[in-house]
Amino acid sequence: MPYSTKVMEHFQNPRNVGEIENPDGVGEIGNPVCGDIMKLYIRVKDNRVVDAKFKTFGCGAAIATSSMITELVKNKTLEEALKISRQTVAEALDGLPANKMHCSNLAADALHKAIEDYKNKKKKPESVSKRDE
Amino acid sequence: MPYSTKVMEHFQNPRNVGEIENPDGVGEIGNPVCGDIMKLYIRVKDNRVVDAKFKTFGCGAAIATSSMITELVKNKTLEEALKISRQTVAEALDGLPANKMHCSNLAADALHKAIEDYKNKKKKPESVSKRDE
Amino acid sequence: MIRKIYLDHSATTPVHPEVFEAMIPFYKERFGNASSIHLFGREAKVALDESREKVAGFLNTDPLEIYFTSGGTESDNLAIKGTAFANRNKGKHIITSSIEHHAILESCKFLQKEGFEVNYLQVDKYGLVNPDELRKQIRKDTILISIMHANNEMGTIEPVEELSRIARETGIYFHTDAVQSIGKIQIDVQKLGVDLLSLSGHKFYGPKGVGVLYIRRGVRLTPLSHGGHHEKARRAGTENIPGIVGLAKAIEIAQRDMEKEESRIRLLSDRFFDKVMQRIPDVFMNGHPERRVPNILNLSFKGVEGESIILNLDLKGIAVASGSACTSGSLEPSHVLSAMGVPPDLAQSSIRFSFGRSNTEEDVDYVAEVLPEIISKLRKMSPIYEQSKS
Amino acid sequence: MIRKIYLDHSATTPVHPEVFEAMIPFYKERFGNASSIHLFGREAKVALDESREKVAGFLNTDPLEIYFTSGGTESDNLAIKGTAFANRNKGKHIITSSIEHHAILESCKFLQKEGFEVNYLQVDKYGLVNPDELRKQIRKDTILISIMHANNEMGTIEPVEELSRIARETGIYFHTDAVQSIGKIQIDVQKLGVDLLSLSGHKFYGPKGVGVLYIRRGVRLTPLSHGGHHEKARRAGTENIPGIVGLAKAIEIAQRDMEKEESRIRLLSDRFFDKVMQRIPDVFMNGHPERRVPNILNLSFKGVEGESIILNLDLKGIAVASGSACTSGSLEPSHVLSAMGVPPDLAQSSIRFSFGRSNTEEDVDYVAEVLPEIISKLRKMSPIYEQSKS
Ligand SMILES: Cc1ncc(COP(=O)(O)O)c(C=O)c1O
Ligand SMILES: Cc1ncc(COP(=O)(O)O)c(C=O)c1O
Repeated sequence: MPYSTKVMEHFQNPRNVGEIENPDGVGEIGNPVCGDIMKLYIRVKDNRVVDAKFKTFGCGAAIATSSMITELVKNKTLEEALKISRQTVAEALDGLPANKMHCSNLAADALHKAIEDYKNKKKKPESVSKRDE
Repeated sequence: MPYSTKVMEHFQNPRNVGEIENPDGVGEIGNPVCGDIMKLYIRVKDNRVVDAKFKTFGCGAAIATSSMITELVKNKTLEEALKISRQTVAEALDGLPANKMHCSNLAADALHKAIEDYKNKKKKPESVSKRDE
Repeated sequence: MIRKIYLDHSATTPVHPEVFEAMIPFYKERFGNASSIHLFGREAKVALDESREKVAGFLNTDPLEIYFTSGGTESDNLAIKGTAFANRNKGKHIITSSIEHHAILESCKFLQKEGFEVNYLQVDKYGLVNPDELRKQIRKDTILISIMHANNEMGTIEPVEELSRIARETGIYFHTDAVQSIGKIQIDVQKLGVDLLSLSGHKFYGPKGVGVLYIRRGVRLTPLSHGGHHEKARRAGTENIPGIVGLAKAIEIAQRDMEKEESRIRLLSDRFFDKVMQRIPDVFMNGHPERRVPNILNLSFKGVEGESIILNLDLKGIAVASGSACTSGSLEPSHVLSAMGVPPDLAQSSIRFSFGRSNTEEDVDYVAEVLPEIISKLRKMSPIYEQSKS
Repeated sequence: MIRKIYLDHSATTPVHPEVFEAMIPFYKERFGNASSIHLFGREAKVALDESREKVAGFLNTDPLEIYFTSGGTESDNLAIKGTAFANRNKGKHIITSSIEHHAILESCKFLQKEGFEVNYLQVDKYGLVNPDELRKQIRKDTILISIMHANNEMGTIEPVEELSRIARETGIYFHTDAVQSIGKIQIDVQKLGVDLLSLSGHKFYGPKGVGVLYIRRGVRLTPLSHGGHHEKARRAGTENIPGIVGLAKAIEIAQRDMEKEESRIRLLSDRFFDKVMQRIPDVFMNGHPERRVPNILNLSFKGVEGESIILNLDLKGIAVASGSACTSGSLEPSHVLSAMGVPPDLAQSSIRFSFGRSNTEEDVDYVAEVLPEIISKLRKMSPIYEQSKS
């Protein structure tokens, strides 16, 4: 379990914990096998992610990656944001232990889901709001 | 390999080592598997074993049992001598390690062979002396 | 300086100072090989024999039935695979429980690949095996039953006497893994009625890398380790004399101090439990409330993943374990808690506090003090704790 | 007080004082379980990783190919049975030599009962395996060749590089038991060209109860010990950290001192040999006169059984071993000497002197002094020595 200093730093002081009220996009990703569940909220303005928040149930890696991605994504255009991959997050944290690369590195997936959610909402606001009921 | 004090005493100071010239009986017993070879010489007078000597190639137990039996047998009648068993020798030595009870406890067999040899010689002196040539 | 509080005695323990003292001469001047017939060897052999007698005395049996191994895992492997291979002409069916240690479960899985059939008994919500259930699973071709004495994750003590009686009635070998019960409760192989029993040195202040398998006379068993005639040709390998001497000394100490330690540890554990329950909402105990070894306390903190608790406690110098996943390097939640019907999220949220000799009231009070803040901080971050409140 | 001279270093060695020092902290404050994720566990893990790197460095390979076991016997068992079980779909034929350690031979015998076929290569009078003979025995279904590096009874060094090359050409795994060569001669797994290699701590001033199996990447192998994910799931069981740290330290020391020790020991052995040959008639050396590890000298004293020599030397405080029978508790003469064509009585008459760190010139001079009297006394008692003189 040798986490990098950066992982431990984000784990101890996670950035952007919480929810965004009436978010423009939400990505939820959960892995019942390894037990990590992550919810990522974004606020989008002029095709840019202007705010991001998260809630995570998970191990050190899961919390640190969540925190890191909310930092990474801020002020990125949606196109840039979609380029953020699991690898990007792991590298920004100076690496993750091998057995944490998969299950606990879901932040990028959550982000992509949130953006997708945003795009869906924008395309067909009707149907989406219906689904929310 | 925990030999009793008595075994070690006989091993260090074996009694009656050697040969008897023109013995009345010789018993040789050898076990090529465990490597013990024993030669027991007896002198018989008036149906009694009056002297006994041995030569032994073998382990501590083999040497101690050889030594002990030459002591035990002296001045015994042939009938008494034939009653000396492996068990008798082992007991006289305050016991032998379990894995030594068989291969290295041949002295009684050698004694019985020597007595047999003596009896054979007495019965048919001719044929025996012929065999010796 | 940061305080260090070790609450993971079920994972391993430091060697007791008296154990260490007892081992030293066998690293130095009395270093002989117990198979050698010269003085150095005989000294080692005496130490080996004396150690075997001590262990036998503790278990209430004959030294000839005590076999030294390299640890609990080897003892378990030897018990399971050794009896299976030696008795496969009698049958190929084995019964165990679903909450055994991996050393048992993986040995059984290996045997399944080799053509054996294995039944894994279900347990109730406390982790108890049901004797009637065992009775139902027994077949004509059942050759071995293995049910652990005390569970390593939540401490529940199985009804081994009752289970072994069923095995005896039907003429089936019974093995129990007593790695977690030794030093905590009495282990008398006659009373327990078992044919095989596993121990491991490092779980009760003995050294790592040494264990015991008790094998009742007459039990047929194929060795796993072939070679010299060590351990009556049932476990080849130059005997680890310092380790064996250390294990025997640890047994001696365990026996001597058991009563006193047991009640002291029980008080510590209760005290800690009470404080935690007072201060933190939504905490659930896993395992049987009474029928368990006193040194293990397994709690699930709803909405918070285990590793994140461990790491936060670790930053405060406190060492605990989790039924979550990370300990084994795997990423599945505890098979023990799952088998007891604990839902996955609560299994992932479980922490095992295991108390031991070094722990004081101050220690547990300190932990009970820092824990609420940690849990509350993590719950604020949790997407599932809020959900369950709404 | 009686002098104590230990000339049985091939049986076992005391731990080097620096090794012992290195182990102490891991019995005491740094006692954690390497699987635990808290501080105590991480400390243990670091020690484990560092030890693995040291061993890998010595063997000239990657730490990922180093597996810790409970000793030479387990390493041998794992190598032989592990590869046999994992590759039985490819074939069931194994080749080894007739002079291997019992850990190899008995593992092979076990496999024969399980349906494998094993060829035991003959050796010449020096104990050398013939590469051409190996080549002849190879079949389409040969899956493993195991030939030891240096023999434990008479020290002969086998042509492992040449033998392994043949294995490589034919795509067969090659294992070597290097338990007796480590610390005496260089061991470089790349140069040796082996796929698996066994070591044992206690033969080179490391602790008992810990060994190593080198497993080249890609080798398929079924574990013998099932359980947790220790040692990349190839050898379950809580890691014996003090033992592993001790073994690694012993390797470090062996590497550091090898050259110096080797020549010192060679001189001691030669000096002793010369004196014995001058003073005692009818003594024969067993093993190769040059191609052998310098610390082992095996001599047969015609007409005198080995154990009786051992006991007499023991009474003078001198510890040696014999190729006779008693060491193993069996009563058959050495299978090694027999395979070399040494007649049974000479095999029973063999003594192994194995020198080591503690031995001085005074030691060997003393032994060379008391030995003639002992041999002569025993020969007077011998029914076969006289015979051979007449
Ligand atoms: C119940 C149980 N069985 C077996 C083992 C394995 O013992 P060892 O760590 O000595 O391999 C353990 C501990 O890991 C255990 O808790
Ligand atoms: C050549 C050889 N292989 C294997 C072994 C077995 O090693 P261990 O004593 O560690 O079980 C030994 C020593 O007994 C040996 O000399």
